[in-house]
Amino acid sequence: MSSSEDVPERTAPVVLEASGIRKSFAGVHALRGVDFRLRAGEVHALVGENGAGKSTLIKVLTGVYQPDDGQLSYLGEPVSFTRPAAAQEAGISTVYQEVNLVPSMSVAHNLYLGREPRTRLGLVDFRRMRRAAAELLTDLGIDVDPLRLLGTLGLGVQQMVAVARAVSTEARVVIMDEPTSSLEPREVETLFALIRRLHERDVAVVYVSHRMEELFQICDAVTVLRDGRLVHSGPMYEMTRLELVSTMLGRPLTEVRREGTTAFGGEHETGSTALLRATGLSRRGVLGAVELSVKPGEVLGLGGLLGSGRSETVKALVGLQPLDSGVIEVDGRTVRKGSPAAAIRAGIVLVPEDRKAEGIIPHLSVRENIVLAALPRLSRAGIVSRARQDEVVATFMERLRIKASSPEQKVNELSGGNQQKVMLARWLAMSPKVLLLDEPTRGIDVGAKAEVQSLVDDLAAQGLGIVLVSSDLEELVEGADRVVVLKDGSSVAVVTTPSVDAVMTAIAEENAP
Amino acid sequence: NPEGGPADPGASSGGGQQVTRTQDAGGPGCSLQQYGVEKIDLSKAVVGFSQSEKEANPFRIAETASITAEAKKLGARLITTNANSDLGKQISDIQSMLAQGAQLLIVAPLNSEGLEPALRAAREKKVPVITVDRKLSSATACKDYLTFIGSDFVDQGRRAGEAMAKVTGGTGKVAILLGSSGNNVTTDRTSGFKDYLKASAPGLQIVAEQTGDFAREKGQQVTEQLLQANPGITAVYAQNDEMALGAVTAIRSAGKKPGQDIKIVSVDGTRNAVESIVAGEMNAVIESNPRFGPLAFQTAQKFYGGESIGSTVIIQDKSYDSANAKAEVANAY
Amino acid sequence: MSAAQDTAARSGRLAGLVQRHGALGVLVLLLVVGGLAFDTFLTAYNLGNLAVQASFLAVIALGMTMVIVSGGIDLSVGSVYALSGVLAAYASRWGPLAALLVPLAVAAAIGLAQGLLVGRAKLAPFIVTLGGLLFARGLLQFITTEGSETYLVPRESAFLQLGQGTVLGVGMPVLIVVVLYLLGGTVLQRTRFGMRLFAIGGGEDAANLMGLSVTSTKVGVYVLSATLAGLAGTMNAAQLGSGVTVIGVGLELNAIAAVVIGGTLLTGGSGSVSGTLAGVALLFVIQDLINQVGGFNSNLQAVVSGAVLVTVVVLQTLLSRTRR
Amino acid sequence: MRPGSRAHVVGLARDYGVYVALGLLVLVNLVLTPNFLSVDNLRTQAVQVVPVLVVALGMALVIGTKGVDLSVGSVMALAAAVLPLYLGYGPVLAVVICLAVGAAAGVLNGSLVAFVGVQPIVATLALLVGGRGLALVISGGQLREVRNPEVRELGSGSVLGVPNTVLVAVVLVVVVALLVGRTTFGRQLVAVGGNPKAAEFAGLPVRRVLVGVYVISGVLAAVAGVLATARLGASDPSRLGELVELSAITAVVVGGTPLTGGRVRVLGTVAGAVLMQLITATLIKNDVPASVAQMAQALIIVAAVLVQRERGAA
Ligand SMILES: Nc1ncnc2c1ncn2[C@@H]1O[C@H](COP(=O)(O)OP(=O)(O)OP(=O)(O)O)[C@@H](O)[C@H]1O
Ligand SMILES: Nc1ncnc2c1ncn2[C@@H]1O[C@H](COP(=O)(O)OP(=O)(O)OP(=O)(O)O)[C@@H](O)[C@H]1O
Ligand SMILES: [Mg+2]
Ligand SMILES: [Mg+2]
Repeated sequence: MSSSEDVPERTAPVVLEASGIRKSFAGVHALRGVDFRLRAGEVHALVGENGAGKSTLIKVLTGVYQPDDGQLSYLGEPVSFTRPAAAQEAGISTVYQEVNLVPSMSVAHNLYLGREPRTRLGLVDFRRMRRAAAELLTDLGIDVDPLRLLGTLGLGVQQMVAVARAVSTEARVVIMDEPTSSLEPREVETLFALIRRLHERDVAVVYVSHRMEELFQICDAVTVLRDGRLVHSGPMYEMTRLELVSTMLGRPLTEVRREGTTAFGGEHETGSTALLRATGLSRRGVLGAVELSVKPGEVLGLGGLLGSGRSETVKALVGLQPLDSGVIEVDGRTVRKGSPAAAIRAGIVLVPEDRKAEGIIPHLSVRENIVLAALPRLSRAGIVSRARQDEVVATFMERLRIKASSPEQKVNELSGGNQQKVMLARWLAMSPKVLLLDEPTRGIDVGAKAEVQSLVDDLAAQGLGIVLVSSDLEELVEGADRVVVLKDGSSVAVVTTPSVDAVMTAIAEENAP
Repeated sequence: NPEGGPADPGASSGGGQQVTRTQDAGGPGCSLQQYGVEKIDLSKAVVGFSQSEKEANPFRIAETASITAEAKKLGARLITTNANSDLGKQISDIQSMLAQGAQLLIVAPLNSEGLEPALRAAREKKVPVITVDRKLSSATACKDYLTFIGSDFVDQGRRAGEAMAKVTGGTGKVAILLGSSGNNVTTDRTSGFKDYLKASAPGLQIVAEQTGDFAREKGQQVTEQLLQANPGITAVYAQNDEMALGAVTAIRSAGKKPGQDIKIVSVDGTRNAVESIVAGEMNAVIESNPRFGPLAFQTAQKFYGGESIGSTVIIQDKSYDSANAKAEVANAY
Repeated sequence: MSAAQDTAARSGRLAGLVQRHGALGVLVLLLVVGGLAFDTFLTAYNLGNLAVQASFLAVIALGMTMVIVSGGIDLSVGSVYALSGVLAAYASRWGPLAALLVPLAVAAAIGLAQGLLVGRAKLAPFIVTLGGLLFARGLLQFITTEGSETYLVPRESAFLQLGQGTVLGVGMPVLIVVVLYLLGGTVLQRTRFGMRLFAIGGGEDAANLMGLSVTSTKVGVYVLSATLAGLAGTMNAAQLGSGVTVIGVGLELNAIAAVVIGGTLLTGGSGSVSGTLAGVALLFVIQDLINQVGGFNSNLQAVVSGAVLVTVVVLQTLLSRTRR
Repeated sequence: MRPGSRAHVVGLARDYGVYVALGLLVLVNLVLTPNFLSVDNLRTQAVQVVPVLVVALGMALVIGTKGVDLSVGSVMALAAAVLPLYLGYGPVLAVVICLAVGAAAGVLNGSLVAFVGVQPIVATLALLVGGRGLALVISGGQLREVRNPEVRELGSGSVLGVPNTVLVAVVLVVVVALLVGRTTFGRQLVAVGGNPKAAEFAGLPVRRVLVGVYVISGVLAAVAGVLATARLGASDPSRLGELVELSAITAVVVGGTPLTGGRVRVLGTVAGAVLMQLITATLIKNDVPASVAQMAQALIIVAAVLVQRERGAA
């Protein structure tokens, strides 16, 4: 849509406007006077590094936070939303960054919570709800049983459900905070089709993503934040991808130009004997038969569609997913199954996919989160040594460029991307032999992404075996030396010279019945 | 409730067993006909006993032991239940015993009100109910229940007042250690005591009333606090022996002489308390006699024997003081 | 969706079923065993009495279920129960209606205060309702002058029917329980309010971000719980014909036990009233069986019921394992 | 945040709320209560707070893991019941056995929670009911005088004017504080409370930590039972430690440890326990009737947590 005949749209009526928004949390200034203007029918990209203030701005716009200063106006009227409910009633529906649905309830319930269809008696009409849900889901190409408990679904599906919920209301504004962070190309396409439909209905969309190519595909206008300040706002077509990146990072073009789409180098020097070998991993109803092996210095990619069992596989490798059968060996020695401790001792570690639920300990500081796993080795006779902790923490915060007011800041106060880096730090601090990364660059900005990707290269170069799960195909093929393709919980193909097409076809073939 | 201190149940069904007075609330008393039940042979009968609180203190232990012992003596089959201080449970206990075919019920009520549903059930099944140790206040004898056998708590309070006047010489500052609040034993022992002081010992001034929950530790802690707040205290009236014994330790640790600097009077008559009178650390104890077994079954036999029974049978409560403690300590429970 | 997911889903639902009806299973088992062992147990007379006695806890546990589903807890119910009984007896002098409404109003007020502290001020339910427990008990003792007065319901008052009346031989309290549980079940499973309770219990932040009115829902559920406790107390006063001051101590724990045995997770977000009803029945049946067996002294009884509680809960948890 | 700014003040109030409340209460007493500042009085309060405080220390750890231990009162009773039985073999052995009993109780609770996955409240409720019953069975429901001189000395003796029981409590406070702040166990405990799933993913020995916490709570409860018994000079299983679980939980929460787990404040807990003790003392010393006392207590508790509540940022 970002082609020139859309230019007039810049004069379309302003639906939502924020001016001079300030918001700070204990110590941190998240927003320092931001202006934001959203026009009817436009798809407005909101971009910025991790911690730039995107999510905070969104939470201010939707009544989750009250701004310390500044005004909001909606449809020309000055407003102040005191609760998210208020914003939604006004017609602003939002997909927040961390999936925010109720895991203990069914997909259908989650779609219709708060607006369940009711019978004449005012009772919830489950039959209608289920039917509506089923239609909505198939309409969005999400193949999932509406009665299934949301918590049992992969993060990707959950994200699609969240989107479905947001767009199924008669909203004038739809805000999406990194909706694609764990979506497959296929789902991304579905989502874009959806956004185009919204665009036709003259609904305004705010779109946050760290995937540059997406922005240029779908957005008309862009607003760039840096360190809580507005640094640019204007039509999308006026900017090249490089310009955008350099405005975001605040680094000169020349510096940015060097980085390609991803920061991965070429082939890795791989050892000859397998470092990690898994054979016949299976679990009734979850994993069929997964075979894979990683050599020292090799990056092995796991490909597949949503729910193909990649996360299950990597969880199984570190003993977090019970197995009915299968053998896991490191350096030829068998690792006791179903025991995370054993896996860690053997040197296999996993950076999990779901940061919020499986990663961070919210109330603890960045420091404590980083050293958590390494605590035993950082202490003598059960007494922890603060000095050794600070050493490790300092190293990794510096090496991963973790943005926090201090190591003592609570980790749940960090931006999504920075939390992800903390997770990486926790596991690198264990100096593992095999590193399993489930969506390692999920929700982290281009800069950080490049850092993480080159980090992966370095680690491989140091002789680690790495298993990479990524729903970002480009990342997958450029990063991995080989890609194992999974389907319905079984490894079905190995792509030895990975390219997007190769992997795509591998998946496609296996999909064709 | 009134309790505390080690006792040996063995001694319990034994001595100290006379009736002081029986009252007929007007009327000729209560006979089989009036109560409307058939005659049964106790030695073959199923008798139900509903205890109100855990056998976790001398009073309850002695009471249950006394009734079980007497039932065995007569060869009656005894079913026992314990309400664990839960009124609802006491009601279902009684109903459950009726369901199990109890023909005579001995009930130690948890509270002086609130047993109506159980009594109603017994009446429908024409099963006579003898209440022991606590009088039901609004229920009527010979109608809702056969008769009440037990102590008069108000009178215990009055006699405690008497004893207090005696040991203090009628003047001083008194602290009262109340039993658990909401419990009518507490209420009665308080009113009896206060009324006596008002009437006959105006020189005794009540400076504090705090609950010690009938427990020794609580009695000790409360006394410690009170002694510091008003050092002028010269006497303690504890509504059971346990709290009194707690007070003794508290007074000692405050560097005063229990029994001398501060006089102590309490109610119950447990072995420990009587022993501390002998030791000169307490001054007087009014007994609350738990040995209802013999009297209860005698009454039942008279009743089935055709005699008519008074509405209230007051069991005799001894009292111990420095004069008789040494001699009587063996009879304490 | 794949066969894998399908079976996963089905086993999920099955587990839910077992979890909800595990208590029922144990209950039936005990009834059968008890019936075979004692001919005085499975009699209409005995069960009828048990049902009436169980009805008060049942009413309280209904409210507790809803609170726990919302991820909270209400420790004040025991005291509110006792307080309402006293108030009912006291108010009965002004006629049956007063005897019914006065306690309910006071109970609701206490619930409202607690609800606001939990919902608005975001205080921990445990501590707030612990305060409620102390406060209500204190208030009770205050209006009965330290528990020395017991107010009686006039013997002819129609109010007594609420506790003593029977319809076709079934006790009034039992009928009330049946009606309340039908209503309660509908509210919890079929209304938006119920859905909100599940949502809040399952993820409060999410519920808030989804635009559900978290605060008012919480306030509502605590008012509901307190009012039901109040009703239970009122029914009890009608049954006893007086406002007894010594009841309701530790009742909250029985209620919680019943709810949990009934398969409701204390972590919130999942539960059912039918399970709770089974849980309540279970507690009373066990109690009566202990009586029927007889011979235990009171201290041993405590040990036994403790052991039974462990067994039941462990069974229950293992049955519902697949759920978590 | 700028010092002196409103946010700053609120923040302080939140972190030090319990100390503020404590200060206020002391002031009130200076006015109301005769000879409040007397050494004797302070000693009395210190001595009386010991059992609750010791129990609360363990409770704080349990609460730190999102749990709660209702069985502490019954465990106190169990310890009290067991103590006299073994005094024959010398006080040390007897006490050790009591602690072992506490540990055993902890193992039971902990296993139910960690391995079976029973909800803490209910898991420990069973022992609350059964434990006291067992204690009474052991003691035949009888209160027993404890005449053993060492035990009596432990209860009533003092060093340089500081009562022995208080010394024990102080030592325990220090130990627990170090345990929480300086040991791997302590940090892992907090992590488990903060996000059990993440802790498991990080390879922490979640179950061992949980069991450990309940064992510590059990042992501390047993210690409290021994100290209380020593002080009373009698073992009273039927009444000892009744409702102590509620006082302990209150002390912990008022002390600023959230029931939602993930944080433990040891000094706050001490302050909380002392606060509760002072409230009781104040009400008794000024001869407030039980009814009013209870209502006052309720209001003060709620007020105290209200001051230090987390402001609700979603
Ligand atoms: N609740 C909070 N308390 C304290 N600081 C916070 C809080 N929420 C956000 N911040 C801080 O505000 C800044 C902006 O955070 P925000 O989540 O808006 O970044 P973002 O642009 O969404 O980053 P990302 O792309 O990683 O999601 C960050 O420095 C973060 O540490
Ligand atoms: N589209 C779907 N429909 C139904 N269930 C799904 C779907 N996607 C995933 N699941 C379920 O979610 C669980 C987690 O899937 P998993 O995360 O392992 O897949 P994945 O390939 O890692 O996908 P994701 O990118 O979402 O992590 C699996 O049990 C799977 O059955
Ligand atoms: Mg964000
Ligand atoms: Mg995945």
